[in-house]
This record gives sequence, structure tokens and C-alpha cells, in this order.
Amino acid sequence: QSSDSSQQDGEENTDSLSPLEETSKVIIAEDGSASGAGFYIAKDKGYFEEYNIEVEFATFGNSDEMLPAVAAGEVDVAGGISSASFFNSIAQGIDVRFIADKGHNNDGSSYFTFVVRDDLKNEMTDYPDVKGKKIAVSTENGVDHYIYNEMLKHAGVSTDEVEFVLMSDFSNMMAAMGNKQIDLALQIEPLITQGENQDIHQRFLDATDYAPEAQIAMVLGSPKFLTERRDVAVRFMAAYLRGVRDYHDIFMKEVDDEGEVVSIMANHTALKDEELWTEVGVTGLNPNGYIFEEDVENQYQFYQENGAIQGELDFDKIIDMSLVEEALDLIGTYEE
Amino acid sequence: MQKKVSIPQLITIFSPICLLLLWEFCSQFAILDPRFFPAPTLIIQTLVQMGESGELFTHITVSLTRIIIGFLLGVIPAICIGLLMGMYRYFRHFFSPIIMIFMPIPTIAMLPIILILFGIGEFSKVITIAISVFFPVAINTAAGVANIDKIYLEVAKNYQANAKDFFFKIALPGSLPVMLEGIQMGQAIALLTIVAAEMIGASSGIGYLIWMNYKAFLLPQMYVGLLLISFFGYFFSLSLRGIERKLLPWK
Amino acid sequence: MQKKVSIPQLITIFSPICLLLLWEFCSQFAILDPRFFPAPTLIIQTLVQMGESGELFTHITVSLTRIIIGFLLGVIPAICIGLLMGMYRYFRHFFSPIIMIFMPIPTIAMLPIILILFGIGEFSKVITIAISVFFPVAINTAAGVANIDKIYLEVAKNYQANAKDFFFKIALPGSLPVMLEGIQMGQAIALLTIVAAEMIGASSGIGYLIWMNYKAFLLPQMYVGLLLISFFGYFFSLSLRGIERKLLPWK
Amino acid sequence: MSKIEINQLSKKFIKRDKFIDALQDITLSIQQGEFVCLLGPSGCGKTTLLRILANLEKTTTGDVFIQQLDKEKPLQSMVFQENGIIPWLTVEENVAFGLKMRHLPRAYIKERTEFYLSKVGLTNFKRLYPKELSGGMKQRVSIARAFANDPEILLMDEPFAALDEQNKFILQEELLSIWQETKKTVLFITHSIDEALLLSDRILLMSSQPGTIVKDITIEMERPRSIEKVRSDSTMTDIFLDVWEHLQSEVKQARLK
Amino acid sequence: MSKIEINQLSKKFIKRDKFIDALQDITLSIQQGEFVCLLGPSGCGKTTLLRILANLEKTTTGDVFIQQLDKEKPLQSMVFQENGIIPWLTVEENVAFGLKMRHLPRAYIKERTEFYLSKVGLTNFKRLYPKELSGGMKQRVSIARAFANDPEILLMDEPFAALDEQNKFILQEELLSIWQETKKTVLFITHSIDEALLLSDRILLMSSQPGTIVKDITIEMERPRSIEKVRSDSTMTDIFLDVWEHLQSEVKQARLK
Ligand SMILES: Nc1ncnc2c1ncn2[C@@H]1O[C@H](COP(=O)(O)OP(=O)(O)OP(=O)(O)O)[C@@H](O)[C@H]1O
Ligand SMILES: Nc1ncnc2c1ncn2[C@@H]1O[C@H](COP(=O)(O)OP(=O)(O)OP(=O)(O)O)[C@@H](O)[C@H]1O
Ligand SMILES: [Mg+2]
Ligand SMILES: [Mg+2]
Repeated sequence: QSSDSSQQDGEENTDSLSPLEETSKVIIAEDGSASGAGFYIAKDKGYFEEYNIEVEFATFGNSDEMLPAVAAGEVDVAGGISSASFFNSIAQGIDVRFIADKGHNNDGSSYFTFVVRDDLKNEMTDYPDVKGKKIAVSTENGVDHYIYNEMLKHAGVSTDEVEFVLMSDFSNMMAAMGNKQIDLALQIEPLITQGENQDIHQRFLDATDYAPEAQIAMVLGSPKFLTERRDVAVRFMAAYLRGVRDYHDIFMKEVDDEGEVVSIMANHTALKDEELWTEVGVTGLNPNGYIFEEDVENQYQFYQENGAIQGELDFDKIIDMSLVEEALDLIGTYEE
Repeated sequence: MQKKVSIPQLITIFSPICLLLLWEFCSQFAILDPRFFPAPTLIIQTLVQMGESGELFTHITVSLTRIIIGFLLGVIPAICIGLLMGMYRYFRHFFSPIIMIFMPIPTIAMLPIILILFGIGEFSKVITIAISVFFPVAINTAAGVANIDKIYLEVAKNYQANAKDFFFKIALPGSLPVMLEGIQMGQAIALLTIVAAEMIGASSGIGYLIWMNYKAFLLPQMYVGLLLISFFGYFFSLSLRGIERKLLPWK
Repeated sequence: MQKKVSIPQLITIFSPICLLLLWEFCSQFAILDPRFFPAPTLIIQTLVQMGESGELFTHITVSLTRIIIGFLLGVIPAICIGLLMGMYRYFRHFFSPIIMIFMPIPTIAMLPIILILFGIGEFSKVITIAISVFFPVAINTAAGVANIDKIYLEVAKNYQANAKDFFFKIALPGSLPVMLEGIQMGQAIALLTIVAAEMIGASSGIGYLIWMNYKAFLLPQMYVGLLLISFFGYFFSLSLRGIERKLLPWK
Repeated sequence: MSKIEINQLSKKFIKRDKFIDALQDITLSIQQGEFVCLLGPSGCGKTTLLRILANLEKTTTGDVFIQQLDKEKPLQSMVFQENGIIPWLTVEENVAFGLKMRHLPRAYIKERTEFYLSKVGLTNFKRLYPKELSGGMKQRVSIARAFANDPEILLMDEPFAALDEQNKFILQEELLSIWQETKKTVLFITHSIDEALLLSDRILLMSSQPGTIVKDITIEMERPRSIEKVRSDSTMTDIFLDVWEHLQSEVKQARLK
Repeated sequence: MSKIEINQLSKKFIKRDKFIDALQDITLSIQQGEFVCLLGPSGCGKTTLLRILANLEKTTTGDVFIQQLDKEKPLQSMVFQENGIIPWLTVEENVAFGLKMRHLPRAYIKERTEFYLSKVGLTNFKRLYPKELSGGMKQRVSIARAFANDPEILLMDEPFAALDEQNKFILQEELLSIWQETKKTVLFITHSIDEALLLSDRILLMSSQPGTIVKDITIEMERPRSIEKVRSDSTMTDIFLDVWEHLQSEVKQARLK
């Protein structure tokens, strides 16, 4: 279509993508985490509405529970943490695709990183110190496990030299820290900041040290949504990316919008304290929507080595950036 | 006289207050870690704040609707199947192994199956509650019918009751006391299941309140949720006892 | 004669088989989505595979140990407190509101508190089970004591039984039938809780098997876990009925 | 033709692969309006015989026949020993039970119920549940229920066994007075010889297991009878001692076995 | 000095803020070895009086006294009306219950238990549970338990009320035979005048509520007695009719109230 629009700023280009003639509803599965920023902002700022798209959020206990919902066609789009279960479900014929970035770490202030128990913060200063420690991770054969493994590799410590503790919830880790049951945990924002403020734990270095391009969360699309409702999907993606860009402007470029975005975030996530939003390490969201494809493949390798994968996969089919590209064509590429 | 009667009542009121005071004390003096066990006063404060904003009210109505509908949806078929099981032994022999097999399956493990079969709408939440309520009620109803003194069956037969009369005059009222015990249990289970039920694509409700706030580690808010569950548990129990007294004037 | 007796047994065996065949059929012909409802034959295959590798055996022993210890840890204090509640009314008035308050709190919501208080070791898993077993057993035991016919208490008094004899000869055996009903229920709840219990830092066990495989979307493996839970539920139920018959030769 | 006709009846029970001969070769006929008492040692099969007549048990061989004069009327109604009244129905509903089960017109049911309630003196208690009644009152309800149903014959299985002597007598008097009004055929089981003497036109004496009828005694004392008269009458004392001796020897024989 | 001494005893119950006068101004004394029957209309307070003696109820005014000749022996043991034997103990354990509660030597308990089991003819049934026993056998257990406990006095509250007439008589005979061997003082409640005539040395007749003792009848008929003798004896028939009349008028009065 219009290749000239790619040179221009997104804001001015909305008219090139006309609103739908009939209002269309899109159901988004969410787990209430901050990485859904793109969805929240696009909704509250009316970007979806501009395209005559009505969105509805369905909240799940965790991202794995969304899979059956995607497969059953109950939701069109889901935001999920990368894990073996995605690959397995795809191998089993549940045709979900990774369609955009929904979270990666930013240098120096990772939103998903290791924390160390408050009373150990002085004795634990560098990676080799993790030897012999109890480390809590929230899933086995998920991105957490992958990052944990990367960290150990980086530290030069073998998996036998530390104790892997599987804890189903990040909050359980807080509790276990308080009870001195674990020494380290792979924790997520805003709990990292909350825990720091309550002297439960402190950040332990930064995840970008060993996994700079880890793809933590992704936007998933149901194939039906991507094919049969392509016109809706394109507009959806365009609105999403506009939301992500607003987010990027505020949190990465520190453009001032008088707190509108922050209050949207506080409204949609469990972090209600708007002050804290200036402190937390926010998730990185690619304003152009692309994901770290290579890292996704690495993760897949890792899960496969662990024997957690059943069946073979065709990555070209899983990672589907065509929607992002189509949307970028329409609203233009974001320039840093 | 008057004084004597109220000693047990005094104790009944005194015991939870006692517990609360102990908790308050331990929390204030950090014997229990106040980060994890916020003082009751703080929880009450949070409750009031949440109450003022009105959001609490929505959560409560949403959950209560789910609990009540789910409860009814579980209890009604349970009573029907239970009565049939009690009355016809072939029915009993057919259903009891099925109940035995499905009963031990934990609610959390059923969630994905429910999701696939019933989607993510209200219905799936309600059905989660219904399923967990179903088993104890069905079992107790069957036991209730089986426990009806044989002599009443013979009286009915001797006085030529037809099947319908037999059902409504003998089987149903006769099994009611044991059935109501099962319903009482079902009520407790309905509440126990609300958190799990509201893990399926919910965005409001007391269960949602509890686990969302736990995930966000906002413990006072989570305790508010627990407090509400407790309160409704107590309230439902008492209401059911009241209904029981109405339904069983002959006990 | 011989043939007549086995008709109910036939039905009892027939009904789950019927269900399995229906499932197999629906799954094979994709009436039920086979990605979510793998055919029973596939599940059995998976079971055999997992069994051969020996890992299954570890999971089973680990979980059974937890269930049994947790069960005992819940049942024993429940019986003691239940007996005291049944025998002394002040005790009853003191404890019943506390039980009423804590009973409706869902197990999942208790996990963080358990974690704080008891850590992530074996003990916390066991205590999760124990807590959920505690309530029904305590309530039933108290009801059991309260239901002992007054005449036996008077016989004991008339024949000058002392407190200890009264406890062991009258209160305990007299409340046993109702208590055992509570224990039967507690057993079912212990199994229902194993998944939740093994969410606290576990790395083996049937509950772990279920939710890990669910999280990894390995559904046949998950169903193997559910199958095991079902099996043990059935098995425990039957065993308890057997024990009941031994303990209550006078019923 | 007689009202009740029993022909060569015998009944066997199966209990743990063993046969129990409960009744053997019973043949008897009872006339319209007769009050017949069945007396016999415990376990001789009295209840079994009654249950066969009440169609709650099948015969093994032989047959029973009850003459039906009015097609509208039920064949028989039973007064059970104890606990026969239904605890979840009020006194009134219990009395109306048989009529309701036959779906008779409401007004008729009401009228009959009121009538028999007043006959047994329970009008003021009609809204109560059985748990609030004494043993004697419960049996009154049971009797009123059976009479209200207006059956061809009445079967009574030790209706007064659980009552104390004084209450028993009051109920016996009441039963007789209702019986004399309605002239129903009654088959009445009892263990008490005095009761049988007071109530019956005929006493059928049974042997212990297997139950057969060994004596058929006609009581000719005029009515109304009273305990005082029964006790003072020497023929009655003779019948008492005769029956007593028979029962004692049956019971003692049974104990020796 | 007499064995049991009751002085100006009265007893009030409180029921829904109303006082019930159960017993009023009872004064009586019973001699060592006497067999005394307490007869009275239902609800006159017989059980209440027995329960006061059994220390299961307190007096409102007045006092009771039981003479204790042997410090080792319990003051009293009770035979309850029905269901008094404990269902989760075997026949043997039930009989030994009182002795066990007093923690007597094992061998002694065993010997006493065996003795009374054989006395009531239950030796072969000693390992059974009560549910497997007939009503008569249950009451035998209850009687054996009370006698085995060897108390100063025995209290019996209508022990045979639930039995049929023939079994009742057998048990009455057995009770008399044991009583004659042991010469215990017995206070026995019954509704049956025949039973009282057969068993007792003395009949205490009570009025209906509030219970007072209105007659004290000494039965002088020689022992061993039998129903036949009682029935044929004219003095006995007179006593019977006398008591009967008294009870009937009490019961009828009570009904009119
Ligand atoms: N359903 C049954 N199954 C097996 N045996 C039975 C059954 N009903 C009765 N019997 C046996 O049949 C015999 C007669 O029993 P039945 O109840 O008729 O005696 P009865 O004369 O009424 O005794 P009672 O005077 O004690 O009431 C008894 O030996 C009893 O054990
Ligand atoms: N615990 C109690 N509370 C209130 N009233 C009672 C209590 N026990 C007995 N009564 C009343 O005291 C009176 C006497 O009762 P009791 O049981 O002694 O009579 P009884 O002569 O044994 O009668 P029965 O012959 O029916 O056994 C009755 O009116 C009864 O209602
Ligand atoms: Mg009978
Ligand atoms: Mg009494």
C-alpha cells in the first residue's frame, strides 16, 4: 500500500487506515501484568475505538491457563510468558502464533531479574556467590528457567551446585524470602520494587548481563483472528503499537504527558501507587513490535534439551511478524 | 437466669475477639511479621477504604451471584440424581462408581477442562462451583433416602401411594435431614471454590480480589478478601441452619 | 442365586467402562477435542511409559507419604478438639466460631500464610493437607459426641466411671461412627488438596505431576496424574470402609 | 362366603442360604365383622402372616383371599406396632394419609379426618408433629389413620405393646368403641392374653416355629367387657390359664432347642 | 436402721419458666432385703424418685439416705428400662462394666462376670454385640451387669416393659431366683399390677402429679409364686382390682385436667 507513509510519524497517519464499518469485538486474555501496557493505553486512549474495535479483557491466573482459551477460540489475543507449554500446544495442533513483543528487559533496570534476600545483600555481590544457594524460580521449562540457566552459565556455576526451588507464584517467593527459606529468586516488577521498599529483598545485578535479548513475553494471536478477521487484526495491531509507542515515549524517552499514561497503568495493573511507577524497572516494549526471534529459538532448544518438548516445530509458522509488518506499513516505523 | 443463659453466648463472641486481639498484638509488636500478617486494624482500614470507593460492592455482588447460581446449579441435579440413586438400586450401582472416580479430582485440575467445555464466560465460573458442590450433595441425598426407616416405605405401600406421591410424601421429606447436611457441606465447598472459579478469565469478584492482590503482594487487600469469604461462610451457614429449622419443623 | 447377586456388581463394573468407551469414541472421532481430551488408550499408553521409567513410582510414594502424614496430622488434633468440643460445652462455644471463621478460607488462599509460617519444606505440604482435613473431622467428631445417647452417659455415671474411663469407654467409641464419616470426608479432601499442597516448592509428587504437565501442556501426562488421584481416592475410600467395619463390629 | 380365606398357606424365608419355615400349612377363615386375635410365642410368624395379608410379603405356597364388597374401598389397612406414623406429617396429615393417597375429594378427606380425630380425642393436637406426642397419642393417630381409610379389613400388629398398662386399657376401650360402630373385620396380633380376652371374639393360638394354628378358641363373654369383669369371671380365668400354659410350654420348648 | 430412708423429699423441675412438681413430700423407709415395687400412673414421678436415689438427679427439698454396710461396695446400681446396655461393648464387657469401672482385680472381674453370665444363661453369647441379641437377652445382660456390680441396693426402672408377656415371665422368674440367692434390697418400678403382685414384698402406690405415696400394700403370698397361683388366689385378685381401680381413677382424673 502507501509506502510513503512509512516515513512519517504515526500520529498523522491514522486516516490512512479507515475505521471498520461495523464495530468488532476483540477479547484479550491478560494476567494483569504491566507488560500489557500496549493494550491498556490503546484502550484507554481510544486508539481501538478509533478503528471501531471494542476490546474486552479476560484475566487469567497465569499465562498457561490462557492456552485452552485461545485454542477454543474464546479469546482472540493473549499475552503470555514464553514457555515450553506454548511449543507443546503448538506441536499438538493448537495453532497459536507469536505476533508481537510484549516484554523484554531494559539494560540496567530489568523488570524481570534476580533478587537476593535482604540480609544477604552484602555478602552476595557477584555471580559466583550464588554457588550453594537456594534459588526460587516460578516455572520449570519456562522463560524463567531459561534465564536462570543463562545466569548460572554466566556465573560459571553448574546446576548441581545450587538448589533449584520451584515456586508457583512470585508472591510465594516474597513470603519465602521473608521466612528465609530461599536466598535468591527470579522476581518480577512491581514486586521487585515493593520488596526493596519493604526490605524483603534487593536486586541482584541485572538480567541483561547474561540475557540481554531475552524474549520474556509475547502477544499471541489465534489463527482464526489472524486469517479470517485480518482487517480487524491489522487495525488491532496498529492501535496496539500506538499504545506501545506512547508507553515508550513516557518511560524510555521520558516525555511528559502529565501522568496520563501512568494513571492508565495504575488503573489496569495491581501497582496502584502512581509514585512507584517512577521507581519500578519497567518492561521493555518494542515500539515496532518485533521480537527477538533468535532468543525464542534458543529457548526452544533449551526446553528440548530438558526433554520438555514433544514433537517438532516449524518456526516460520510460529513466529508470524506479517501482521506487525502490515501495521508498520500503515502507521510507519518508529524512530528512536 | 438471664445471666446464666448468656455465658455460652459471651464465650462465642469472646473467642474470635480474643484471637483478633492476639493477632493485633503479635502484629504490632512484630512477633508475627507485619509485612505478611498485617494487623487487623490495618485490614479493617483497608476494608473501609475499599468499601468507600464502591469497588468492593461490585466484587461482592459479582461473587455472590456466581456462588448462588453455581450452588443451585450443583445442588439441583445432585438432589435429583441422589434421590434416584437412593430409590433405585440399579441407578445407585451405575452412578456410585462414576461419582467415586470423579470426586477426588481437584478443582484446580478441572479448570482447563471446564474452560474448554464451557468457555471463559460466567458459565464456566458457575459450573466450577456447581461441580464441586455436586458430589457431597448427591452422596448425602442418596444416603438420606437409603436411611429412611423401612417402616415408612411399608406404610406408603400399605396405603397404596403411587410413585409420585411416594416421591413427594416419603422419599423427599424423609431424606431431607441428611440431604440438608450435604447442602450445608456444599455451601462450604462453594465458597472454597470461588477463588479457583475466578481464576478463569474473571475480572471481578472476591476470589479475583484475593488472588490478584496476592499476586501483587498487596496483603492487606488480600486479607480483606479472606475476611469477606469468612464472613459470607458464617452468614450462609447460619442462613442455611435457619432454613433447615423452617423445613424440618418435625425434627 | 449366584447370578442374581452379581447383577449390581456387573452394573458397577460396567458403568465406568461405558464412560471410558464413550470418551474413547468421542476422542477418536474428534467429537471432543482430542488435544484436550486425549483418548483413554493414549492415556494408558502414557501411564505405561511413565511407569516403565520408574519416575511414576517416586511421584506416587512421595505424594502418598505426604497425604498420609498430612491426613494423620489433621485427623489427630481434629479428633482431640472435636471430642473436647463434644464433651465440654464451654470448649464448644469457644472453638465453634473459630472453626466457622477459618473453614471457608480456600486452600489456595492459605498457601502464602502456610509458606510464611512453615516454610517450603515437606512440613508445609503436609500441613496444607492437615489443615483442610482438620475442619470436617473436628466438626463431625463433635457432632458424634453430642449424638451419643444420653442413657449411656448416665449408665457410665451410675457405674461410677472416672473421667478417663468415661473418655475411652463411652465418648470415644460412642462418637466413632459419626467421626468415621468425618474421616472419610477428610480423606477425600486430603486428595483434593494434594495439587495445592504440591504447589509449594515441590519437585515431585502426583500433584506436582498434574500441574507441571498442565503448565507444560503435556495433557496425557496430566491425565495420568488425575487417573492416579482417582485411583487412590477409590482405594482409600474402600480401605476406610474396611477399617470402619473392623472398628465398628457392633454396628 | 367368609371375609378372609386362607388356604394351605406356608411361607419360607431364605437367610444366609438356610431356609426358615416361618409358617406352615395355615388354613382359616374369618367372618365379616369378627374381631380375631392371633396369639403365639415370639417368632412364630404372626407378623409374617399379617404382612402376607397386607400384601407386603408373598406366599411360598397356598393363597389368601380377602372379599371385596365395595370396589371403592381399599382391601386392607394396617396399624403398625410402633413408629408407624410418619414423623414429617402432622397428626392431621397422618390421619388423612390413606385418603390422600387414594386422591379422594378434599372435602371428604377433611370431613373423615375431623371425624376420626375427634373419635380418638386428638382434635386439639391436629397441628402437632408426632415428636410432640406421647406413645399413647401416637397409637391413636395410627388407629385413626387405619379407620379413616375405611378398608374392608383391619390388620393390627401389636399396636399397644409399647404402652403402659393403664394407657393400654384406655386405648383398648377406644378401639372397641370405634369397632362396634363400624363393625370392621379385625385381625389383631398380641402377646397379652388379657388383651386378647378383653378384645376378641376368637383367639387363634399359634405354635412356635414353624407357625401353625393349634387352637381356635371362641370367647363368648358379652360386651361391653372390662378388665374387672374379665378378671372376676371364672371361665375367663380358665381360658387364661389354658392359653398361658400352652404358651409357656411352647416358649420353654423353643428355648431348649 | 432401715436400708433406704427417704425424708420429706420433694422435687421440682423447671420447664420453660414453669415449675413442675414432680414429687411431693415423700417419706418412706425400706428394710434390708425387701423387694419393693413402685406403681403409679404415667408421669407421676417414679423414674424421678429412682434417679434421685441413683444420684442422677438432685432433690429440691428433703433428703435420701442409703445405708452402706460394706465400704467396698457401691451404693446402688441401676437397671435401665431399655437400651441401657452399651452397644459397642460385647455381652461380656457389658456385664463386667461396673466392675471394670471400679478397677477391681482382673481375675475377680472374670469370675464374677462368668458367674452372672451363666446365671442368666448367656455364657454362649458372651462374645456377641447387643445388636445381635433379642430384647429379652438384652435385659438379661442389664440385670447381670447390675447384680455383678454387687451394690448395696438395686434400682430397676421398668426393666421388662418392652418385652412380650412370655419372655417377661421367664425373666421375672430368673430375677426372683437371683434375688433370693443374693437377698439384695430392690426398688422396682413397673406399670404392670401382675408383675408387682408376682415379684414384690410390698407395693407402694403413687398418685398422679405431683407424685405422693398414697398406699403401702404388703403382699404376703408365700414364695415361690407363679402366675397361675397369683391368678387363682382370691386375695390377689382383690388386691389387683383394688390397685387397678386406683390407677384407673388416677389416670382418668389426669386426663380430665
Ligand atoms: N425378611 C425376613 N427374612 C428372613 N427371615 C425372616 C424375615 N422376616 C421374618 N423372618 C423370620 O420368620 C420368623 C417369623 O417372624 P415373625 O416376625 O413373623 O414372628 P412374630 O410371630 O411376629 O414374632 P414377634 O412376636 O417377636 O413379633 C422368625 O423366625 C423370623 O426370624
Ligand atoms: N428433666 C426434666 N425436666 C423437666 N421435667 C421433667 C424432667 N424429668 C421429668 N420431668 C417431669 O416430671 C414428671 C415425672 O416424670 P417421671 O419420668 O419421673 O415420671 P414416671 O412416673 O417415671 O412416668 P412413666 O411411667 O411414664 O415412666 C413428668 O411430668 C415429667 O414431665
Ligand atoms: Mg411380630
Ligand atoms: Mg418412668
